[in-house]
Amino acid sequence: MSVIATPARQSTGGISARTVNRILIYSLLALFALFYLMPLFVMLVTSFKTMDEIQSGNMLALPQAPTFEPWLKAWGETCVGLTCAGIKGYFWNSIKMVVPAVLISTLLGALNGYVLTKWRFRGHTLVFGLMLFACFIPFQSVLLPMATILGSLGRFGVTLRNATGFSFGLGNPTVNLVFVHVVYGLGFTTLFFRNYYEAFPTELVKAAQVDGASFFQIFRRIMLPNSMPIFVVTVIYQFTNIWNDFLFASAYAGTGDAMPMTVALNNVVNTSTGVVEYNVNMAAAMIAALPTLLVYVVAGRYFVRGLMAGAVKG
Amino acid sequence: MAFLEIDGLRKRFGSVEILKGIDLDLEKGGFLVLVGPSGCGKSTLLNTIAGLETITEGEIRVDGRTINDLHPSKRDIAMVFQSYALYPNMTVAGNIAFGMEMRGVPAQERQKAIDKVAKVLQIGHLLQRKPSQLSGGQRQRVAMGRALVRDPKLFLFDEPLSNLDAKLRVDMRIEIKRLHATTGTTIVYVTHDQIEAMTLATKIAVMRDGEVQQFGTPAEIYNNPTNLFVADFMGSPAMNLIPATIGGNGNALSVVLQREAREPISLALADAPTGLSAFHSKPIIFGVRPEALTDPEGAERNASNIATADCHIEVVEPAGSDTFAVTNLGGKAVVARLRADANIQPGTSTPLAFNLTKAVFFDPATENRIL
Amino acid sequence: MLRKLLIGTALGSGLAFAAHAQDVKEVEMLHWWTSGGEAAALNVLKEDLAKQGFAWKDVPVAGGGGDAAMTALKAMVAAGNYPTASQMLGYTVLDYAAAGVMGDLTEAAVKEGWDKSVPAALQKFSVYDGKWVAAPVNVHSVNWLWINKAVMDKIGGTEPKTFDEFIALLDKAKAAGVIPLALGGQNWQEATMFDSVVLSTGGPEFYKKAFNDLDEEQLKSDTMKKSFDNLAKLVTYVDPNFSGRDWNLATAMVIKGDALVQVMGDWAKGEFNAAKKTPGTDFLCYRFPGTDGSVVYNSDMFGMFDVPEERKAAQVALATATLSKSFQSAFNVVKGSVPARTDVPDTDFDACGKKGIADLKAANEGGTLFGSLAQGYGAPPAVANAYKDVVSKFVHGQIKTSDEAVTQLVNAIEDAK
Amino acid sequence: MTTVTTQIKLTPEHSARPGASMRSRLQDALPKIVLAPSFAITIVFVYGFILWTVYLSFTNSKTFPSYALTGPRAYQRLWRWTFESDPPSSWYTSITNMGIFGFLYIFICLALGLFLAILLDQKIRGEGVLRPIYLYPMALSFIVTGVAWKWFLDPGLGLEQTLHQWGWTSFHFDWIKNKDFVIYTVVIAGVWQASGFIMAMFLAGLRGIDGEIMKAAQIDGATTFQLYRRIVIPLLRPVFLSAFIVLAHLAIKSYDLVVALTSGGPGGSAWLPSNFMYEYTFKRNEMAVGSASAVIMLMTITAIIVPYLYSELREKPR
Repeated sequence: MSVIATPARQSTGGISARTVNRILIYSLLALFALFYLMPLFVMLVTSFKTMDEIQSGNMLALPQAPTFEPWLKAWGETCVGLTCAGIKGYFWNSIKMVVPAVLISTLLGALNGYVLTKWRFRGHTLVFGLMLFACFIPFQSVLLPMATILGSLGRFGVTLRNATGFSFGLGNPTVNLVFVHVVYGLGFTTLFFRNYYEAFPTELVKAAQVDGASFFQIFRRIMLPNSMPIFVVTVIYQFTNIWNDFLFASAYAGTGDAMPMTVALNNVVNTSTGVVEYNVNMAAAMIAALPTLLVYVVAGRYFVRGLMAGAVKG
Repeated sequence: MAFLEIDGLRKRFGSVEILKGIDLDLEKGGFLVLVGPSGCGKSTLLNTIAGLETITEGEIRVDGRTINDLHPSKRDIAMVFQSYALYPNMTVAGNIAFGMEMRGVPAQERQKAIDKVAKVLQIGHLLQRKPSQLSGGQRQRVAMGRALVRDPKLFLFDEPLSNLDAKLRVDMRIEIKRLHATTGTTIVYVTHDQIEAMTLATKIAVMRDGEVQQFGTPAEIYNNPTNLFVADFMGSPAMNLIPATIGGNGNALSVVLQREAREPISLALADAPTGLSAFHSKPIIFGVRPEALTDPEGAERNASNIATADCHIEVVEPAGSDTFAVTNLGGKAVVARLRADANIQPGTSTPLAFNLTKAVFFDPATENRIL
Repeated sequence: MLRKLLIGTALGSGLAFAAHAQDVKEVEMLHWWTSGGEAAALNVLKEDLAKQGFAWKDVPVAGGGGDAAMTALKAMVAAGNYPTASQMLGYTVLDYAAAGVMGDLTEAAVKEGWDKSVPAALQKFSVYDGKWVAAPVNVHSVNWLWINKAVMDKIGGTEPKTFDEFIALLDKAKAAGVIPLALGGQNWQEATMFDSVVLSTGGPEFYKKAFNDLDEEQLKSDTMKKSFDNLAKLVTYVDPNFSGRDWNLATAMVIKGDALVQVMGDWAKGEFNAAKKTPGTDFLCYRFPGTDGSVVYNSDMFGMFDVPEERKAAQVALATATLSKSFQSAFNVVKGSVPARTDVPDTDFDACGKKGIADLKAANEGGTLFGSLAQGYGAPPAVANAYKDVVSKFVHGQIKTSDEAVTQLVNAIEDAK
Repeated sequence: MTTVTTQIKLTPEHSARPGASMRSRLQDALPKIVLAPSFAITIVFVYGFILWTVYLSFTNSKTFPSYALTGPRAYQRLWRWTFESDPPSSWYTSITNMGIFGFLYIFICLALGLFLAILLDQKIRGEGVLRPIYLYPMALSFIVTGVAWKWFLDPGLGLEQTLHQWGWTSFHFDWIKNKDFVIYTVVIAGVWQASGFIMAMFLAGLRGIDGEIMKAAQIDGATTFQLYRRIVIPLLRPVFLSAFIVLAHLAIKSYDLVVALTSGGPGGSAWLPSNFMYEYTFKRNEMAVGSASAVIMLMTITAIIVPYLYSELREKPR
């Protein structure tokens, strides 16, 4: 066997052994790319098909007569509950909830990481450990107690409004969602920044102290400007998670004027009567996913770089 | 009254005591080097002077004023760090000016100060670069510039040269020395490199395990180490520390060194320290620096007490300016420093001159010098 | 940027609240009717209210046949933000009423005569402690067969009157190469079908004792065992891909003629309507063989919450509009169900609807109107879901024999009580 | 010379400037003040709620929380269900599925992530295109991709049917309809979603390895395989640990995955503990049982995570 095998290997050997190797690597990579792209491909082709074609044809086939109709319908016409104005309006709802939630949780995470690495005090590991473990709490089990507290805050908001004419956002569903996502995002953002700042040279902080910078000046002028990589990672992570959250969104902001994208999408997609308009559903799903997709594609390169910069380290 | 005074300084982390009562002082314009192996507490001591770490007990005074509780920026100090600690997001100019910016110095004055410092350190062409675009030596200069621009009462250096290659290190060492000479500022300098300590300091504090082992001028430290640790740590090549016993009688004590497969050497001591008589027939550690152990021709002419003994040479290391010879005494490799042209072969026996005026003796139990 | 956003939302909420001082002319309505015919049907109500000057604040939460909506409701109630009304099912209404969060519509009920027109079986769920807490929207009936007429004609089948005839009919379809039985392999669909099987196998008395009174003797009887055997027989007629299928896809199989029959509640008719099919010519609706004369029902209700005084008027308007004859007729024609009050004229209904109305009336009077256990009208959710577990495990083979199924059923129900 | 401890700050020269002393004390406390809100929030909204859940698990709470303690009945039921394997109780199914799913999901994600990262690290042209392709599934919620996966795995619509149309009629892939295999389809979809993210972590780890170590190993005559097995993979240990944490928390929180893909699977055969908890708390109105299952989940997480946290945080004492 080996007698035959050796010359056979040599015939492909020499300069081409490397070539064979490269071809193998590239085909494997391409194969996996197909695996990862498949659901996206199915969704994409389906969203351009007519209903007739979906029912009669193969799900993997390209559309025979591509149509933008489903996309237009999903964007501007499809019904979310009893309101039939498409999902476009819910974009803004999600954005005005996601942006503050991401920024606040990231900023707090950065501050926490800064304190936990550069201003250590006795018991800092315990504090960090406790905050980190918080990442693991199943959200289903906090749904009700959290609702109770949000309700009390809301009633306090009403009292405040009666007293001062201003509720400070208490009781507002968007503010509630921002609060919830900040609370349950803190563990992760703190983890990310703490690991990053752990490797961040402490001497810079000392130098800045000698230079007369205060606690916050050091944070703003020294730490933050040098935190870009981890900032990107944290923002991507938080943005995706909060944008995609359905549980909290449906429980705390199901009402029409604050309803985030995922709840609206769920109301479009998750129906069990009538002919399911798969093409519209897929188009709606794609539209709802665009921001997160965009974030990953645009910032993907920085993502790996950011992970390199410290999030990966224990 | 000294310019910098440190009294009974203690620092504890929980139950671990890192600084165990430090007392130091430094005259104005002095250059104090804190030297010791890593973990000896020298950097912590520097940080407490800077105000970057709190102290548990004791007092630090600069120019008569207690600064224990002052914020680092209020202590009128400047610090150069081992990693230079240049702010990566700012240009060189921004780095140099950051401290002034924090103090609210107007932009025009800042610019003037930057220009002045840039001239002194010859870094004018680098001002608009980011630290990542600089070489190691350039970063070092910028870090010094950042300290210089503050014109502080006290300069603190935390192992500033340890990240440079050998040649640059020598250059920068001279640069710092010159800077000290021209500006006349008071400097506290941390290093683990005893050559830096010897060359730069006006005062050296040798530290170990949170305690100052010896505090004095470089010459005192070098010639009169108070204990085994200081003797061993300072000097390169290190002092030969040879286990020996004290022989002889009454007024004429001698030190007896064991040799391999030969009868011991006995060196008569002319003016032995008074404490040594108590160690008669007892083991001691005999300390002699390599330059005090030479070929008889190269021995110091006016030394009062030179003893010569035949030694078996094991290794010869010509180093250009000198030749080092290694022999074995008291079970230890002993280095002798001979003239460069000394004609000596490994494997042969040759007479070596012990300059006993420079010799020191230690009690092996306490490790302290016998005086 | 951040600060602006925060202040913006805070301001917005402040203003929104500051607006209402007196009566709030708005109903806030939580529901899971988000699609197709159901949403269209609900729109009728929205427009009725709009005519009276009440705005409709929609809180739709689709998914899981109301599961997601009920979770949202629980959160809203925990927070103390009760909606004006919520779509609810059976025992859930009673649970919320027991928790003291439901409103009181008795005044309107007396005025409108709901006591007399709504079947007593429904009032069990809409009245708690003598107070009206919910407005029933419709009555669905579970024990129906939905048959593709073209396929029926092709195989020469006739209406099956007994379970054995039903099996014979399914055999015919099988021989003709059609999928005999369209089933969605989700636990509630399997259990819904089993409701009918039990009624057919054991008769009305047995069904009531077993599935409404949860009488252990009946639950472990041979009749129950036989019911499981019959279920097992039926399952042999489904296609291999039935597992996990949505019910409307199963209905679509019948509509398209891929399958002969589906055992499903009358909401399936909404699908036939949406596909522009006519009863009698395109499809047939028969009672599940052996269950004629009895109705296994479930009902969508609008639970009315204990809202602040200024929102009461809108709530009463909503409840009154819901139970108005015109809405009951218009809504149920679209939805496929029958009106929740027995005095609504059946003129607008199709043949199946007319039969449904007549059957409901007869069953109401004859005492053969039973709550569906699968749909949460036979027993509280813990029991109902335990029941669904057992049926589903039996269908999918985790439980292998009818003996075992009966034992499991008794244990599960006992455990969940 | 008197020694003055820093704790006693009211030496005369200090009390002369009380304002400055106040301010400096504030400065000292500032880091803690900054951290305090986050910490307080965590204590209340995580640990407070955990305690609340533990409390509820000892009551007979049904639809709504009830606060009268009635003993460990919920745990007794779970304990009994733990051993009901034939027919499997929902709890038994959930925890065995968690075992299967947890192990395979974490193992395959780690293996595939590492494998892809190593491939991508071979100086691949087009890495910029491939990387987002592997990464993007993490960006999408399963509300979005669940339908596509459901179709793809459905024998009547997806892969099986497609291959039949292309002529391979003997091909069978009906795991999603099979009670014994449905959990593996959940693994497939889960791996699809998370492995790209893990790949990115490994890729970052690989890029962070000192190139000289690799060169040294090559000079020592290590083959590529040996190089990775003996040198690179051991060096990636911290990445493995971080990835494990990420995957463990995703696995334990996997809920949407099961619902969107299988609606619970045939006869509830695809349930995971989070599905069990949700079902019992919200659908079956057995809040005590739901709470008890949540407590058991948390205890399991604690048993896995706390040793890791302890070792990680203890390694760098300072």
